Amino acid sequence: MDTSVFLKISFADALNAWIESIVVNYGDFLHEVSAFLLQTLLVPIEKFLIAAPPVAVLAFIGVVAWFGLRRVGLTVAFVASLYFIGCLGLWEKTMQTLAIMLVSIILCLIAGLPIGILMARHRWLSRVLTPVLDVMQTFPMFVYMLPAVMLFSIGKVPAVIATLIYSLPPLIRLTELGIRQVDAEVREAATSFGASTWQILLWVQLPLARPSIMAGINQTTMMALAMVVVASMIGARGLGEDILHGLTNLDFGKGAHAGVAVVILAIVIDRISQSYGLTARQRAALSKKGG
Amino acid sequence: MDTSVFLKISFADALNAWIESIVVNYGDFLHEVSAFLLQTLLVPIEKFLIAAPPVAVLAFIGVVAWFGLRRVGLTVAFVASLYFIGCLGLWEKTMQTLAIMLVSIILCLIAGLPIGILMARHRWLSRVLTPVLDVMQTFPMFVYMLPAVMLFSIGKVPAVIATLIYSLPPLIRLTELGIRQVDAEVREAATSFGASTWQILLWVQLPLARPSIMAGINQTTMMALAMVVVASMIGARGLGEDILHGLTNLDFGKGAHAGVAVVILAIVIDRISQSYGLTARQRAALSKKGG
Amino acid sequence: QTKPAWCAADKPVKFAGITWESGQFYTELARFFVENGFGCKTEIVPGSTAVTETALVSNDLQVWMEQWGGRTDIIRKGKEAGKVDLVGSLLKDGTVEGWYVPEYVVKGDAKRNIKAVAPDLKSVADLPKYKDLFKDDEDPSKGRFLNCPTGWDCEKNNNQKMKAYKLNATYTNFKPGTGGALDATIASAVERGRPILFYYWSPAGLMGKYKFVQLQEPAFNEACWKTIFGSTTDEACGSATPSTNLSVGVSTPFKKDAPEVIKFLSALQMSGDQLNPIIAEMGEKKTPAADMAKKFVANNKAIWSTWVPASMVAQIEAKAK
Amino acid sequence: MAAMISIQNVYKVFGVNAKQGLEMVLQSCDKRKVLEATGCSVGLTNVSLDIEEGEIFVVMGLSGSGKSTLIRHINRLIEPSAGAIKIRGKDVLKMGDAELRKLRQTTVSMVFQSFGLLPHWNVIDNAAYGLFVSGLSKKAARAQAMPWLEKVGLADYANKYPDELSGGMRQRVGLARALTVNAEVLLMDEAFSALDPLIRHDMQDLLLELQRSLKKTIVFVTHDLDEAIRIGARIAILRDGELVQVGTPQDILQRPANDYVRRFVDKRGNTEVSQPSAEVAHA
Amino acid sequence: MAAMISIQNVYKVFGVNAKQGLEMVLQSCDKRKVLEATGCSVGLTNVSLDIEEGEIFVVMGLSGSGKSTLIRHINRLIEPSAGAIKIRGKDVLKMGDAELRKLRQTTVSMVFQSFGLLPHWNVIDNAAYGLFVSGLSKKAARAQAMPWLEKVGLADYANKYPDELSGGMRQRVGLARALTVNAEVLLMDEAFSALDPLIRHDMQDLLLELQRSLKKTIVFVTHDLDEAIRIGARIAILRDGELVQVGTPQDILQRPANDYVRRFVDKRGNTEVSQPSAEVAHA
Ligand SMILES: Nc1ncnc2c1ncn2[C@@H]1O[C@H](COP(=O)(O)OP(=O)(O)OP(=O)(O)O)[C@@H](O)[C@H]1O
Ligand SMILES: Nc1ncnc2c1ncn2[C@@H]1O[C@H](COP(=O)(O)OP(=O)(O)OP(=O)(O)O)[C@@H](O)[C@H]1O
Ligand SMILES: [Mg+2]
Ligand SMILES: [Mg+2]
Repeated sequence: MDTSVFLKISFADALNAWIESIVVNYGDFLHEVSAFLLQTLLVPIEKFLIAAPPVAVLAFIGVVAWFGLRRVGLTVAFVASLYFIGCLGLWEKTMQTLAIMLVSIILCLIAGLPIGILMARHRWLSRVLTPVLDVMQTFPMFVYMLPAVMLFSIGKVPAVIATLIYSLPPLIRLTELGIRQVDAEVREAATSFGASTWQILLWVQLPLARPSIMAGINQTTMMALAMVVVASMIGARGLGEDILHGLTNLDFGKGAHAGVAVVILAIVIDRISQSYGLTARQRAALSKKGG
Repeated sequence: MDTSVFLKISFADALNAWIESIVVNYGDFLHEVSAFLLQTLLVPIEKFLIAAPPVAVLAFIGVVAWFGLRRVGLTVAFVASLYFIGCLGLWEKTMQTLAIMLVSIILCLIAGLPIGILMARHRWLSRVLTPVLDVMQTFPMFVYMLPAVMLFSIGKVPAVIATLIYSLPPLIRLTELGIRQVDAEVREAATSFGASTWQILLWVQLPLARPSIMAGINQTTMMALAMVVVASMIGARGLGEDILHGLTNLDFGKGAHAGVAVVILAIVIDRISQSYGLTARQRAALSKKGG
Repeated sequence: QTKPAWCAADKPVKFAGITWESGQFYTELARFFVENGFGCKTEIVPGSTAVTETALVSNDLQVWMEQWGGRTDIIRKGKEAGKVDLVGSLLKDGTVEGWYVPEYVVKGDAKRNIKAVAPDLKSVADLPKYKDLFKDDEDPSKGRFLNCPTGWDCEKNNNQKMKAYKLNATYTNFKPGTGGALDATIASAVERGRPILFYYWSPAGLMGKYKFVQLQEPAFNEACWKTIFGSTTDEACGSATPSTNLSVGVSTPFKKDAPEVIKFLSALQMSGDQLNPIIAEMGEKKTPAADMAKKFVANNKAIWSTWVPASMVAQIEAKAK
Repeated sequence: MAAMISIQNVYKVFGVNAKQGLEMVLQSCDKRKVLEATGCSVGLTNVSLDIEEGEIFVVMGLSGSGKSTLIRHINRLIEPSAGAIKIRGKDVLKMGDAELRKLRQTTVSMVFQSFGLLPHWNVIDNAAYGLFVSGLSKKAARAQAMPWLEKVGLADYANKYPDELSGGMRQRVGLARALTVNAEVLLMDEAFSALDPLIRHDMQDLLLELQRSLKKTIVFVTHDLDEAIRIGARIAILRDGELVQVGTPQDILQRPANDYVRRFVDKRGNTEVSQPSAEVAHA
Repeated sequence: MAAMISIQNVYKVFGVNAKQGLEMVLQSCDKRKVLEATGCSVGLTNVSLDIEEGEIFVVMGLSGSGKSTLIRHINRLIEPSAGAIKIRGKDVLKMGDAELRKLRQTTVSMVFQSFGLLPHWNVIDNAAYGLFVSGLSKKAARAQAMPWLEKVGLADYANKYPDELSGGMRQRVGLARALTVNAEVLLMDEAFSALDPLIRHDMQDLLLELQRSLKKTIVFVTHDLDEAIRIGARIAILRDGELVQVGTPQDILQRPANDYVRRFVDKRGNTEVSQPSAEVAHA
């Protein structure tokens, strides 16, 4: 292979110098921001989840699941699987992971839905942001992991940032897709009664884009949970620790325990969140079928 | 926190023993399978891409892009970005990565579309496979990565396996979603003329599910490219190496070079594959707009 | 016993969470003393090596046990910038690094019915003859040498050694990417009784688990080592890797504010004979590192009492019960 | 000889509790009661009909009385809750997949009330759809469909997509699609409802011509009594899923079976104002 | 006093090359030529109309002649390519967002040819949609919509979803939705096309009643000449986007402006067979 056709270009040194200067100039400030977020948001949630008696947490999740699913069987199955995680001795680590995941997923929803909606509305925004989403999903986080740690200190904050960057795009994309697919005739009829942009959004676009958006939420949940190990690589405590440990010590069993816990967490979070996205009609049909 | 409510359960030792016995009993066979795949599929593609003169590869990609996109500007931009990767001195590594990614993405398409279609058709299959997809997406690959290495030897084969496991689910899910969303009235009318299942699929369901399926292909591409580093973690050569190298040597610049190459690769693959998914009507509209 | 200034300011001493066994043991051992002897709060922060090392440089972590004499650039650069320091010598005889094959490759294993396939393989110079034995699946015309994980110093050293031993024509220099992948490959080969050629080091869990034979290399030679370590010259000449010091990485601010702890860490030392059974037990019985550390303290007063001020011994002894 | 289409004691109840609903219907509860009690809509109640070869059979009735449901049963787009449907003596419900496909391809074609066009295909391809299905090459199918597009007046719009057409134009595409396949039986569900009087008249002529020259059997749902009388050999009148009367236009006009039919045909040309009838209030 | 609705020299050309198409139309090329040359469909050509307060104004014409396009301009669902639309003297095209919303909420409501129901809402919520939009509480809106559902005969189906209804029932939901908001102007695009004669007659009565007692202005698109004559104060006839004649039913019937109109009204009760006319072949 002859690569002589290529010019020689490198921005590596410039980039290194730039990051260094950012760290020097803003590192302290960002560390403080990070500490603030930790103290006000992440640590309290985690503390609360860990301090609460497992039975209370299980009961709470059971109630939430039941209200969403309205199926006794499934609810029991979910609570039992979470109990099973406890039996594996991973309760505390699961709560630590859950805290980070809840925060990440909720932040994804808060950011992703509006961005997706705006992208569906404005072609130019979609043009501008689509490549950004591509970069978010494919630029390897192992590259920016260390700069993130240098800027935000090791631990939960860069973990949440990395999780957000990685798991936000599918929600945005599928929200945009869903809204774009809404039948033009229905939209026209809805407009003809003088509905405001908001009313159209809430009564027509979002409900009709529902399957697509729910798929987006599902994917975001899955991606976030897939980041558990990376989160532990940048210092967030939780199930990822055990997996890393299993990895370096050829102890699959230990890793698999934690892996099973991650999967259970993912499925429980996903099914519960999906169940709250059911329409009244689907809910009625469900409760008629499953007793 | 009092975790005394939990029974003590552990399957770690049993699992470790089980994996060990699999390695002992089937390891040789699987290593041979793996060597066979390497020799017949992965290595030839890689060798071909590396041996071909970069100009030829660039020209080929340019032609493929042009036929899909029918826009001179975009085609030139894509070829220029790939040329830029060469300028960063990453041509060979990019071709190595490209080889693995092409194989993975094509395998994903071959497996994902039919599975998604079948899941849309059969509720029971959907019920059975959905949790499997959840597990594929969330069971941390850092857990099964090493068993995979033990079974299939280190290098490209377990890298492709891991990439497949991780990037297949979005395509399946979105194919299923798209087909399920096809308007029942249109489907009924199409059936009423005696169309076979295949005809309905090819003429009605797939085209109408197109936006959703294309979103699935997009996500699968993105996920696959996001696995570049993991692939290198288990010994697949390519851009991931540079990223790992940058990581352990605090050389963001080097990692960023490779990261940029990954992003360019992702965007080029995605845009070209998406362009081949355009309908005749969209294509006509495009060629009328962009000269 | 007064608290070190660092701890008196109510700042926790954050230890890097190390994932391999010896590192975990050292970390827990040091924590035991820092908590119970010096009255500090401690934490373990998990993370990949690169991340925790970066955090050490920026004083987000304070202690990184079991540093391989700066195996990576991160610590080296941090040291140059005066942000971290390496103190102590955890292992009496230092570390061993080299090129290995499983013992059965040379000697056979009667119990598993494995014949010695390379009874004459003694040194790296013999390797070209055995290239078919260590066949590379991706390029079957060559043998495969499993290098050290990508990016570590040892990887770069081995690249040079490949040149020095003139193996590039007969062997591929296969980089396993991560330590885990290297371990898995070795373990798989050993379980299946297959020949394999790889770089490894000690202390390490795998070393206790399996029997390996180190291939001879030309004796350590200062001049040749310069063509290997930190060099990319094509005219490398062979040299065994010198034993390095297993030290403790500490952040400079911590070093300044807790000299008492630094003194302890500098004194902390074990011999290979003391450490190896501990690693082996951790690997086999999956005993948590903290339990092993406590057990060690309880049973080996003679060893650790030299690490701490005499006034602290009784207190430690009491806590270990 | 057996009738072309024979519908025998067909019942259809829609809804989750269809079983329960059917039982109520069999105990001759009326549609409204069933809806209230079970939430099920009754589509058809004990409908039996014979349609002869080569006749234009018109189905009329109030909106929601089950006309579309009835016509959909003939090519088994809907499975009845009870009863049998025979075409040329063959039980449609017992047909296997392949046989049913064959039936739909060659024997029965349909025009849908809501058009049911393929939104991603242009007009000519939509019109040729039935031929594509039967395996004709694209080119041949399009060539065969074109004359029919011309007949319905849409030749100029062959390359447009359904969303670029007016309602009546879409309906005509559906019409062309059904006519192209040259099936023996045509099911036409309000096939002319969106057409203006001129085109409608021409289309009626087209149907009559087809029936006369090619002996097509046509089942035609319409709301237009003039139309029914003009083209219908026999007219069936449905009410709440029940067949109220079947007969020639003459019969229906002159010997209405009951008050309901009388009022139905009375409206012809009747322009005086009347109060909403009880029928209407819960149709 | 200004007319309630005033449409002034409105042109509409659909398609990617609309600009080019409009130019051709302004040079008075005909619809077919424009379509051939540019691929653009001409919707309307220089249409000017005044509709007075309290009148029922009927629009007729061949399928594809621009009726739906015209009626959609009134509440600006379509922006004209050229021309002006005024409601009570106010230019609709110059209205800001808020003003336009206000207009649509309170002044103009519409029944769509293709219904345009919200598929995820049940019948009562669909009927109450316009009231929801104007900010009424859900409960109040539903309470207000219920009587209208009763009037169109769908009270029993209040909790059903559109996909559980027959075509005519869907149309009546659209009707109820438009009536509930109690707007001054009703735009009705083939609002009765899917209804049987009985219900249709009742609905016509309902409209006449509304017009009489509440002075509603109604723009009514229909294909049924009887209907047009029965309810229309004036009738406009479109052809290929051009206004051919406007006048009272009397005028239209007795003094048709040209041959086209004559044939249009001739069809009344005319049942003899005729050949497809040139008009029809490329409507
Ligand atoms: N969205 C659109 N895109 C392109 N062309 C359109 C569009 N809407 C309407 N047209 C064209 O405008 C012309 C008038 O259509 P319009 O829907 O107004 O007809 P109409 O009089 O309502 O007919 P019908 O009685 O069949 O409903 C037709 O030629 C049609 O093809
Ligand atoms: N898919 C369905 N699910 C539930 N109910 C249905 C379904 N389809 C039809 N129905 C009900 O069946 C009855 C008859 O409907 P059908 O469509 O046959 O009426 P129709 O006579 O064609 O009326 P129209 O003249 O309004 O088209 C109605 O009460 C309707 O609500
Ligand atoms: Mg019907
Ligand atoms: Mg229309």
